[in-house]
Amino acid sequence: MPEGPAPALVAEQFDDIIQQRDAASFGMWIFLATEILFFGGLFASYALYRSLYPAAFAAGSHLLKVAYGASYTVMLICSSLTMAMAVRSAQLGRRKPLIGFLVLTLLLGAAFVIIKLRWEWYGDYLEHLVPGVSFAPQGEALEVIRRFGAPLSHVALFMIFYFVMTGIHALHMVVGVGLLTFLIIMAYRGRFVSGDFNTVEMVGLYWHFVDIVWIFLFPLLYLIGGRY
Amino acid sequence: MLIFPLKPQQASTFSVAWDHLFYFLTAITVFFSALIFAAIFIFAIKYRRRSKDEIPRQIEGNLKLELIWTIIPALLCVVMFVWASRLFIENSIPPAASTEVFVVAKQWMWKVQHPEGPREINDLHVPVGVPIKLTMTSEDVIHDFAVPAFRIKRDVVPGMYSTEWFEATSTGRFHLFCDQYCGMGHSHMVGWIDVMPQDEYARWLTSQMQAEPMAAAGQKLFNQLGCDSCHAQTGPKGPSLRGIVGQTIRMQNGQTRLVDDAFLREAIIDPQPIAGYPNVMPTFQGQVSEDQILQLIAYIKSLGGPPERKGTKP
Amino acid sequence: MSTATVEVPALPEVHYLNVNYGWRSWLFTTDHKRIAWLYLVSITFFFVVGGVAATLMRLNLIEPQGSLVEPATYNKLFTVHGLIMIFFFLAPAVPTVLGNFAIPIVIGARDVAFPKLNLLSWYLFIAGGGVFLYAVISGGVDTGWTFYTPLSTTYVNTNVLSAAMGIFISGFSSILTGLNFAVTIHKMRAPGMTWFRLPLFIWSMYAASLIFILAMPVIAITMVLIMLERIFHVGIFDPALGGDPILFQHLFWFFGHPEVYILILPSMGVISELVAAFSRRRVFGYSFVAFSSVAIAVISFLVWGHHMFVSGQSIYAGLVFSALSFAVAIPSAVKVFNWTATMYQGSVSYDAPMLYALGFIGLFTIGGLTGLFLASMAADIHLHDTYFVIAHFHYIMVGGAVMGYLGGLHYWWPKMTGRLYPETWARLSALIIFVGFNLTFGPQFILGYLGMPRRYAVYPPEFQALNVLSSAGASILAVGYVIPLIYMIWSLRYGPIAGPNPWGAKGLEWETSSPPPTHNFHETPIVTEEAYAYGARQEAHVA
Amino acid sequence: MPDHSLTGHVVPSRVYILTFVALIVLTVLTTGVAYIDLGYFNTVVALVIAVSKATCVVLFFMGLKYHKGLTRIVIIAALLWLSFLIVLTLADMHSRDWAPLPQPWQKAALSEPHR
Repeated sequence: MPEGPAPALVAEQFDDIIQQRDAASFGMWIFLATEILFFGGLFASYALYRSLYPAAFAAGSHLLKVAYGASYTVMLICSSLTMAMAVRSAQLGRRKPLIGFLVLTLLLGAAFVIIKLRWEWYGDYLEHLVPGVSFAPQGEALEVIRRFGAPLSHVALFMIFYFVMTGIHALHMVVGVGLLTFLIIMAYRGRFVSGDFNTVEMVGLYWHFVDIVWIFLFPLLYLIGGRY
Repeated sequence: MLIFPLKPQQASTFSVAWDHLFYFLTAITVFFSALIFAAIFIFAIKYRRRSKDEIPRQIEGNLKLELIWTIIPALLCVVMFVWASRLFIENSIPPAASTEVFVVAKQWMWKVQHPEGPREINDLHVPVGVPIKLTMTSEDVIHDFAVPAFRIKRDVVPGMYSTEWFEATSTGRFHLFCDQYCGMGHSHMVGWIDVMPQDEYARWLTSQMQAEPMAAAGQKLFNQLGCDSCHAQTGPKGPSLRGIVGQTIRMQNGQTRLVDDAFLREAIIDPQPIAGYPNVMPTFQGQVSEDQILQLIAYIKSLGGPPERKGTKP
Repeated sequence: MSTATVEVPALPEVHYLNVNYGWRSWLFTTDHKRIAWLYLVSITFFFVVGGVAATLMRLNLIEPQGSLVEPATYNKLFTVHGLIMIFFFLAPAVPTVLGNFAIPIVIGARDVAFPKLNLLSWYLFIAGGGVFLYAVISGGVDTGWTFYTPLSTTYVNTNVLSAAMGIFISGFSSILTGLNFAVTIHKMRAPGMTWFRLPLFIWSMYAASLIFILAMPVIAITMVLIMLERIFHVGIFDPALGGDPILFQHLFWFFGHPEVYILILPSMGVISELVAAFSRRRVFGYSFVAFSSVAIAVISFLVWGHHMFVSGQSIYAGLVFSALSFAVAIPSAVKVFNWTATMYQGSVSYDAPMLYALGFIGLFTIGGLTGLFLASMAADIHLHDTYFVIAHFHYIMVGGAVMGYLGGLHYWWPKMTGRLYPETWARLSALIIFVGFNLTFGPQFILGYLGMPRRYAVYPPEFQALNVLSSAGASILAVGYVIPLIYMIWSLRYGPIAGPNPWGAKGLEWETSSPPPTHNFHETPIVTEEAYAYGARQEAHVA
Repeated sequence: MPDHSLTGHVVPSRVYILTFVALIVLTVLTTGVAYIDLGYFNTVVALVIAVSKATCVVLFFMGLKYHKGLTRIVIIAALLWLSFLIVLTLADMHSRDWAPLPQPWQKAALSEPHR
């Protein structure tokens, strides 16, 4: 049996903890490549329809509130910072900062999901902007659509992409929040601080990836079409 | 005498050209398959294992051979690509002088309209020796208009017009198949193409003349739906449609669009504001069927094309 | 009831099969070899289900007006046949059974990189399969395996939702398997096992893993869009609401064409092993065969539009896709030539796996060459969506992928079980499969040329003779598939003891005991020679 | 190559803070630019900023700067494949009207059928 610094932490198929960490992080990067293509199907469809119906997509983006999009972006960037710091704490074997940073990340992520569902989506629902559930823009929204001369069905198409893309993103956030909860519990029990930080690192990679998806969703959904 | 045919009927100009390509591809397939099969057989027998512990001489590989069997297939592929692509393009572009016939597909039937008026279901009468251009659309799912004897096939997609053309070279009755799976009745969505001598076809057309020509039906519809209140002549609400087909017009959002069949269909179903006119035209989606849209288009086209100066070719 | 061969060694005392017993030791195992067995049993089950559907279809087509079922039922049969065979039999067949069993042993590892993930893949596979079977039982699904919109989203009333859900879940099973293999091949190789010492099976499994990783997520998201459109009636693919049905075809075939190479690449890898082992020769042009796998994996992603030449796709896009489709033919041709050349001046034996390999090379050649017809834009006009296409892809998938799977299964069976199957029966069934296969699908080339459309429950009477011929061939083919099922089960108990290396083959897997111990090797092997080094040690062959 | 020490590569927190500041600045920038009319360039600028932000996250937060070779290939491959999907799909959609199909009003102009 190979000699490792902490043999109990090395799974039996690996020679040592470094091979294990290498394999884990490489596996995670491959998983992220899969995720890129998973979101990619949506981005490709979005690109197609946006190029076909520019006016409707511009009108659609005016139905969303930039303030939401911008504050989500800031929240996610903050959470990425705290996540990176959490991984760093685990690398250095510092248990208390690790738990602290993980909890911060969790709070920011949870806030994102809650604000999105409770206020933004619910608001859209009240304004009848949810295709397939209740889509009948009224008042100001209708005026905006008129101003762009966009047919309602094409604006609905934009709203579908908005809900599907942000919905799947939010689903990833929920999974991330679950993973963070698990990490916090394990860290509380003293794991991750004796060279076995690769679980934290992998969740970190996932979390940053979800952040990157939002970095693209924000301009594509909220800003495009011009706010001038 | 075989109990099954080995070759489909050959009944259009394209089917002749197509068969030549097919024979070429078949020859290549037979040659290389025979080569590989023969090599396998010969090697398997000649180099069979003669003793249990036999270890043959080892050969690493041979760069020259590798290059040969990379480059020769590559060159053959270039030949196939060029030949097949040229033929495809030829098959995609109907001659300008074709007679137009309109096809609307729905689950599970083919509806055909001739510009002169006759309408048919699961049957298409055409004259021999005349290029026919089919303008096709679907009312529901994707279908496919395929005539094996003509070697033609094209998907019929809802929401857009697809075209295909043929020139029949012999008279007779030929199968029409729906080749794109379209639901429960897919295999019942079949029909016939009746290719007739030209004089007989003319007689057939006149015998069907109780039907009114598509353009006339379209004009009636045009007035019924009230299109004429804005589009009879250029007014504050909309442009006159006289001579609009083939023009390039400017939309309110700055795009320019060519007025063709597809544009006219979109303008009826999903109107977009044109530069210089208010955004007041309602949609006619649900009020007109695909057949009726084709009649309206036929009427608008009968109002003439763009002014002469547009045509650059003498 | 072992036979009276005297010099054959006994089974090792402790191996992965007898190390512990009970259902827990199987259902919660993380041993890649046991997981391979879990997959073997499950995909055999799915193969039987898909095969029954095919049998019913062929029976129905004996008469032009349909001799057995209503068109609605027929439509469900071909949908179920296609979906099961592609997603629940062919895609997992070689990777999850032979790949799971052999990859770690062949590269000299104790297990795959993520054994728990490997087990999770199997559970996802079973979950996906279960949901799909629910769809089949609760009314079936009749969209065709391609789920073309707007038919699948708006017009059919069958159980598209659960079918799509089943595909979605099993897609993740494949993704995780591909991920696991890619990491294993990168990070877990034994000391001295460099990339160019890897057996070619590993190269092609690696190429297939890349496709799993990059293509499966696209079909997953496409299935999500189908489900959303069905539930909420939104217009992503619905032309009436501004959507574009052809976009669906792009998304579907972006996955769909690479998927075909997922099915065939692993089998190509198996064939490289078989041809080398039974000719006792290093594969001719090793590096060309290795890189052709990678080339196929990459180019396969750029050719999807050749499924759409007559769909209304732009002519210009069609030209690009056609040219690239020809480009993907060349690495495949290189492989065939190199396999054939490997036999030249070799020491060719006629063991059953080799018969399957020879069958593969012949049938794959025909399947590949007829693919050129469909890559030629003009030729595709007439042949598209006819039985010519059916015949072509069955030559690739059944003549190619299934032959490779069966060949590989026979080759590694002694390693998996420690016992040999009855050789005469095995050779006989290989022969029956070859004959039955050609009789089934050969006539379909002519049917397609004559213009018979695919997915027709009833057809014009002039096509009957060829259909009867095809159905007759199918019954021979069915016999050919049942025989191995019987003798393989028989051999589990009564087969002669195989010994570590019954074929006298090279490779790390033949240096450990049959069946191997749980961690594959008693001590980590160190690799000092290239793959297929048959000339290196004359005494290598152990009887 | 990946780090072979027990703690892996530990990045100074200064790097993380700077990355964070850059991301916030770019977020403010992209939001601000959206209110200025640049025509087509609004889209271009928005995408360029998004790509720079993503690059910052990948290089520093995710530590790709400290991984060489393999990991980079994985990510580059995924992006390349994504571009295959987007470019070829859009290329089809936008070149459909290029085919020189004769229109009915040209009938008079071209009398000889093209064969």
